[in-house]
Amino acid sequence: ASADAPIKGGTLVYLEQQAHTNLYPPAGGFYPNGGVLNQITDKLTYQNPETLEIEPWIAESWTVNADATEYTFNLRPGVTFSDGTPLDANAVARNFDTFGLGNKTLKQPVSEVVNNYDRSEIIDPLTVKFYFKKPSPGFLQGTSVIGSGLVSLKTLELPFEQLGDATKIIGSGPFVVKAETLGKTLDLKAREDYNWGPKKLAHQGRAYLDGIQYIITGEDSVRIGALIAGQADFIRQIQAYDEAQVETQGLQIYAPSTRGVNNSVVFRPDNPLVADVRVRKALSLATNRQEIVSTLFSRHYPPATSIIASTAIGYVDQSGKLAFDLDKAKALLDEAGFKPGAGGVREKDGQKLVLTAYESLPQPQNRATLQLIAQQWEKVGVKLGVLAGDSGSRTVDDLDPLKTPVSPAMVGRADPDVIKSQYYPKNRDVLRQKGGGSDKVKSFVDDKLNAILDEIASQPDKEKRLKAAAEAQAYVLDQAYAIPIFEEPQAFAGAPYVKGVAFEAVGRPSFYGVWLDK
Amino acid sequence: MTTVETLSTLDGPETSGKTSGRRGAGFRLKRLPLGLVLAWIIIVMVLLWAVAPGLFTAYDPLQGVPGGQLKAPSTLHLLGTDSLGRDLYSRIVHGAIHSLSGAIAAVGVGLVTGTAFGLVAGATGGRADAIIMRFVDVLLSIPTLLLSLSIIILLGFGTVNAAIAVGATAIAGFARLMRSEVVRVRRAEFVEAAFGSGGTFRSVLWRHILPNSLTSIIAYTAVQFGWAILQLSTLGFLGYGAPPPTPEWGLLIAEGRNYLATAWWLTAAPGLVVVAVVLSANRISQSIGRTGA
Amino acid sequence: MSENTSPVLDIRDLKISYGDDSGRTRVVHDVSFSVAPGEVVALVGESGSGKTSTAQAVIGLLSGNGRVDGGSIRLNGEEISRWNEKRLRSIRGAVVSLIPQDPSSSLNPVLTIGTQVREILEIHGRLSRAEADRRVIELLTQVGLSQPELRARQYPHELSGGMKQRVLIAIAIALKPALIIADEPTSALDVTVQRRILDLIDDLRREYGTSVLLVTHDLGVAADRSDRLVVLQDGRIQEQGATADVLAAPRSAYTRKLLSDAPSLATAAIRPPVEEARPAIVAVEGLTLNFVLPTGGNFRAVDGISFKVPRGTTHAIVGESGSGKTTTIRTIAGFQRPTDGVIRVGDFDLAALKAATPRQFRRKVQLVYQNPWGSLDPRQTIFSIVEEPLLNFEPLPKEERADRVRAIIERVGLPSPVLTRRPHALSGGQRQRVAIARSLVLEPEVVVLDEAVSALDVTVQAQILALLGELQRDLGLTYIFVSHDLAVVRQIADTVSVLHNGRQVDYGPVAQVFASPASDYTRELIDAIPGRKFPHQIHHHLQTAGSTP
Amino acid sequence: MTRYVLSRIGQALLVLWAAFTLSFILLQAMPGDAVLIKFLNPEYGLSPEQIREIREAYAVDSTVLVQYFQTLVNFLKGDFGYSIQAGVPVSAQLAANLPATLKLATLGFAAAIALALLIAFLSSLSPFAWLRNLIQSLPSLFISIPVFWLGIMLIQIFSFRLKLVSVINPGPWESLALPIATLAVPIAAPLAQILIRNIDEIRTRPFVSVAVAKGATQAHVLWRHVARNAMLPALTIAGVLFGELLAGAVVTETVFGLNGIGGLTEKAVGNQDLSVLQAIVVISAAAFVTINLIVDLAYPLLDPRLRARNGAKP
Ligand SMILES: Nc1ncnc2c1ncn2[C@@H]1O[C@H](COP(=O)(O)OP(=O)(O)OP(=O)(O)O)[C@@H](O)[C@H]1O
Ligand SMILES: Nc1ncnc2c1ncn2[C@@H]1O[C@H](COP(=O)(O)OP(=O)(O)OP(=O)(O)O)[C@@H](O)[C@H]1O
Ligand SMILES: [Mg+2]
Ligand SMILES: [Mg+2]
Repeated sequence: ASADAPIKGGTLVYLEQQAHTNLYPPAGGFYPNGGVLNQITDKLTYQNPETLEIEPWIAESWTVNADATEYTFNLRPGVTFSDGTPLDANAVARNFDTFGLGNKTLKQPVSEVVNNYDRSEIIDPLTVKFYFKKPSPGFLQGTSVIGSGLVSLKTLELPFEQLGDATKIIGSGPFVVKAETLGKTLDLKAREDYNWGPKKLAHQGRAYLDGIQYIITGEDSVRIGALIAGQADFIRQIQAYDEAQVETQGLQIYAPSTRGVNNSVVFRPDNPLVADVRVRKALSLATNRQEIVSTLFSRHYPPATSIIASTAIGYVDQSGKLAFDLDKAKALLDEAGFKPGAGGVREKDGQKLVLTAYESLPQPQNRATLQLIAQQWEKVGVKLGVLAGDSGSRTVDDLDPLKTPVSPAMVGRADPDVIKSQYYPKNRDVLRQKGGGSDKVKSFVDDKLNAILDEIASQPDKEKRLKAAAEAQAYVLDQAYAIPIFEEPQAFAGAPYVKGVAFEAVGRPSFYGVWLDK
Repeated sequence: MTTVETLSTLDGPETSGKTSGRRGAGFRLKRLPLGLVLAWIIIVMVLLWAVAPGLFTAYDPLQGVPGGQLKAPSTLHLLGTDSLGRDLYSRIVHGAIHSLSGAIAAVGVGLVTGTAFGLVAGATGGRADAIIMRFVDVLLSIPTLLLSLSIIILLGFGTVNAAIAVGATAIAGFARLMRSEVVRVRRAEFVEAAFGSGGTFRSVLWRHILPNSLTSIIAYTAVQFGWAILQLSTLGFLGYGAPPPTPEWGLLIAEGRNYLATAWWLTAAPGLVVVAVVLSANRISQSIGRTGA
Repeated sequence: MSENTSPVLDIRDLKISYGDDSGRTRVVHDVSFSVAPGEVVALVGESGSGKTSTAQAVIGLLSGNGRVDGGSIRLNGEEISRWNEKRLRSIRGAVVSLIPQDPSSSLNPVLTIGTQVREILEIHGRLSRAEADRRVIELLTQVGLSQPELRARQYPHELSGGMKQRVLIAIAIALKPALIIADEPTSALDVTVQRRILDLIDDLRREYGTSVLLVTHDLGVAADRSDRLVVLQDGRIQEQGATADVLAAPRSAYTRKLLSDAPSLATAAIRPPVEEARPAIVAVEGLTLNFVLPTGGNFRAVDGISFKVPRGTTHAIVGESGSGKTTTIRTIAGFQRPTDGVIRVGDFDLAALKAATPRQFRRKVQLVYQNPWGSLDPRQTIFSIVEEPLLNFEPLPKEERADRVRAIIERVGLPSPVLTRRPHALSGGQRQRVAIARSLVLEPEVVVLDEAVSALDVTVQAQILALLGELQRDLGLTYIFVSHDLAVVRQIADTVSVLHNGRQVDYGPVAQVFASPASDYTRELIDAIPGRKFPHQIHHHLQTAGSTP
Repeated sequence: MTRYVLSRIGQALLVLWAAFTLSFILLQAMPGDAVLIKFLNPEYGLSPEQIREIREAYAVDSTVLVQYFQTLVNFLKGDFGYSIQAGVPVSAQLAANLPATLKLATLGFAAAIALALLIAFLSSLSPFAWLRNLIQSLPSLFISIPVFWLGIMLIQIFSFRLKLVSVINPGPWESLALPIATLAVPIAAPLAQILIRNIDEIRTRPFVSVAVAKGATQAHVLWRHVARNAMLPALTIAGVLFGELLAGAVVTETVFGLNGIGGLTEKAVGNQDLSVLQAIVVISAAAFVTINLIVDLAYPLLDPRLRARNGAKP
């Protein structure tokens, strides 16, 4: 067969590294969850992964008022959930009511992408309007993300703890869940009557594939081995060091960018050791991101030039602030009062400059990355201990700046809101500010930063918003709150006969247009 | 831990002594089995690695050479380098101290606690015996891995804590073996004879019961030593091992396995070292078991 | 036996050696003898003289490291010493069969008696299943087992030692072999049972005309039961000939020594009666002891026993296995609380002893066990074994302790170098001397000996008995001596209690009990003492032996 | 006899309860809790406010004692609760995982026994000393190999290099071949050691000579007389081996990506999914006490000597 005539049929065997946990759509940020939700749910809008423009999907058109507090969507007619119920204004309204407000009785949490939500209003069966308490300029993009997949009312009625069962998730997507073996396999089959893919896509109608089989395969070596041995068609999480091996076998590597905050290490300035901006700057200067990328990663992992990816909206090149200069780093540390002590570790008033960080399991080769950073910092007399704790200790210690002055961090989302998500005390609060998620923080607050972040999230004017985003990037790096390392892709590998693989804007695969050329 | 009963059957019925007396212990030294010699050589060598790693390698086990990563074995790097450009051979040599001390600590925990339990249970009998042995049953009935993982989580990650966690799961085995030994020895006539010549409970326990119960325990300890190395490496495999960049063997195997497609020696080499050490420990324990009794 | 019949078994210049890591050791040297049809040939000699090895070679059962180095073994005229396993299998059980030494461990504990008897029939494939079952019952009846159908369904542990030995005999005669090798067939059994089993073998031999190679270390048994004797020492034949001739006129010094050491053959000079006036140091009255069984209920092991032991004399307790001998003396030694009855040892009233006092009591009464191997801690040196009782009591200076240990070791006739050795480096007799030394180091008044010589060779046994006699004379010790061997009792005891099923069926001075036993049971015991076939020859020999140094 | 059985059952229940309680204490003492672990995960991007609300909804902060009795009562009622991490009822997880593990464990155990018997018999029947030594050193070798390493190597060799079996989408038997081998090897090793030692010991027993003297062949003696007696003591370690079996299952399931109790345990420990862990502890403790009970009660059936303790000697 030739590339121009897609072949229908066949089942794609997809090896996933981890089992999905919970398929409540806002939980789609977890890659395994998103990888499933992206096939079985549709979104109101479609973010073009190339242009990052928002395009129609279930919503044929929409209007936003000037201060971005009211959004009106006109829905496409004839869309149904796989249980036969209509995907109409009521369904959309209930979905966003839940995502925006949560549901305490059902223990459903609020979605991270919906800020300042107030209420919904059903104008007519195909028109729905959302009201916000404050401007929410990121909402439109928020309707396109993986966390905003639309599910049937029946699914919404289920308590949160039952949403790990994929067979209970009823969406309107091109695939439906056929069978599931908890924690092991998931079988999807194509929906024959699917006819409401994003308008601007070349492919319309039902999916080419008859089905997709997800198999949870935790071992890296088994996933790669199986792909090479022809036992699987497509795999997620392939490490940079295996890329060469995979490519020489004639297989295809996919590394879509996640377009959000770069893979970085951040500081918790509440910890006195890193409270001094000179110390943080020095450590930033001591970090050789080029060496990290060339040692551990590949061409799919571009060195960072700002705190967000170069493909992200609002990106401004900050390479000037990201120099590598050991001498300057030492000078700054001297200046800050940390003098070389016994064993080569710098100290001030008897306090040794010894920092610790927990490795982050979902990030690629994070353990090796942190160890390499530790090696680099050691050259300026700073010790970084890398911990591999259990999730409990990690979660608890991570709240305490004294225990974790340094932490790896990254998040993917193709909207400037992502910067606020990452740094704002009421959101992820990676810097651990007072009044944020941790009651262990004693004093650190950066009102200036928070003001900029507020501006990003609520400035309805696009130009001003992008300016705020640029300001945030510069400010974070001036304060050396974060040391961005590289732009993180999601790495997949597929057999050569797997055609038409597409990814949504932050790197979750979409198998709607995939076909098997064999 | 499954070797408990093996060892206690090993010196089962008292050999009548008639024939064994006639054949002296002298000739035992004449023909040392080759395997045993090899086992001792391996253990001694590994012990030397632990004590003086600098004698065996000049490379830094922690600081890698960026750009020199994932090199295949060569004369320069006997076993190649890992993803950070660290010499694998050097990491194995320097890892000996961590793995061995971990295993020793683990066995120590099991040995001390377990034998104390077993001794008290076997020597006092009655209610104390019943309570202790039921407790041992409880330890056995909780899946070992769950037990050790929980303990690690509780105590925090680290070589010592992992050792304690492994040791905790070994307690039951030691306790069972010790108790059965003590009960066996208690039945021996020489124990009654000791009481008969006016010995107090404590003096008999100390002079006769303990020393005579120890042969199997020592053999078992050697087996457990190998077992502990394996357990520690399994913990490393599951992500509960020593914190990086400690070159602990289990961690080396566990981390190396990710590179199986590109650099298989990263997991094969430490794997073979562990196999060799555990095999040697087993071989030595067998020889202890045989000469004991 | 007529001269012209060719022998069933003919052994010429047999050489056997065992290999181990250090090389091969020859244990049987140029042994030659033959067994005629229907004849019983006894192979006698001390432990380790090569009796078993010789017998095993005949049936091809030498253990893995054993080898026939030379000579010939002819069975019914055929040379079998070079046969392969397969050919040997065809004669095992069918032409030669075996009655093993220890009945209790010679039957597979997890198979029924019937199965094990039938097995030999099946292996040689002669009979159908139903026929085999019938034959099994027949055989069991033939060896004198009551209720053969029941026995066939039972497991070995449900049978007594004597019954088990009968089963083994049934297996041995199942295929009417030409030769039966009986390796110490009765040494693990009580005298009374022993006699019945030997009678049975005799009867069956007469009935089938089977020859028997009887291996034994007991000259008494050999004397009673064999037509011809072969005396082995260190793997060499010392003497062979018709039993009566050998006993009457032993040619080798070794044979003479064996004869003099065998208690069953010694018509020993009965010890002079003890004068009535002597005060009793041990007095037992109405001693009763119940064991609480794990299943609930009681088992009365000792039932109303009473006796008195005057100071400086020896009281023997005899009876078959399980009659309560050990239980009685363990109670006297304070290891068990009597259920009822009074025990007085010197000034101590055992019933009144409180928890703390037994330790003082221990200085007075010491126990010597049957098995010297088991009663010595294998990890201690002989010195610390003997020293230990001293440590338990008043602290003595180190020097003095060492002196006392050395003195007592010398006293029991051990060379001083043994002090630094451990029990495994001693012979059985030496070990028993150590045990005796340990019991004497505290200078007790009463020594209780539980079958203290039963595990020993006749020769060694004679030495230990002599030692005990000597110690009693010199130290004024009082012995309570447990034995199942009446011949020994006759030799060394002043008074005797005969136990049967926990009851005392006879009690009195030895001479009186032996001359006119009060119970049938005692009479049966006395009659069962082997070596009565040729009493006068032996008597005669003993007198000559006594005069030759 | 009934009294004995009843008291044994009583003890078993006691052990069960103690295991439940001990594990409860152990799990409670761990830092953090399932809700924290799940919802503080940055993937959810929840605000501190929301997390506080969720904690209230799950009532994770009620007192330990209340939680203990609640869990205990629920367990007695047969209600295992919900897995916080996986978002499904624990019973559903068990239903999905228990049969798989049971199958793996049973087959693995059977394979281990077969392998152990094979090793033991071959070693005792082998005519050459060097061969015997070789076979006898197999168990030591088996014990020395890390299980996960063995599993990974088996996959690499048999699936990816030799392409004999497929690990992805295998047939029903194909899927079990390698995991069973992985599980069986470390279990077979101690069994084989015990068997070899017992066989050597039993062969010196006089009844074996008697059997040979009957004219039986070596194989007949080995099978009819030696094997059964040698196997009996091995039975007593079944209970201990059971623990090994579960531990082995964790690793095997992780390596082969099989679903089962083992993998479930590992994930649940990581996430401190208490309800799941409690259920696992209770199930495995129940299995442990049951197996030991069965062994204890079955032993007399297999060994006639233990049948009638009170049977008087005739
Ligand atoms: N398997 C063996 N390996 C090495 N030496 C052996 C073996 N079996 C017997 N011997 C030695 O051979 C010699 C003769 O032993 P054998 O068993 O024939 O003596 P025995 O006269 O039957 O003694 P007992 O009266 O104690 O049964 C002894 O020195 C014994 O130690
Ligand atoms: N601890 C015990 N519990 C129950 N019954 C026992 C116990 N010890 C001994 N018996 C029983 O008491 C009886 C007498 O035993 P004892 O050991 O005194 O006999 P014995 O005459 O010394 O026999 P042997 O000559 O075999 O040593 C036997 O039937 C025995 O089974
Ligand atoms: Mg013999
Ligand atoms: Mg006795």
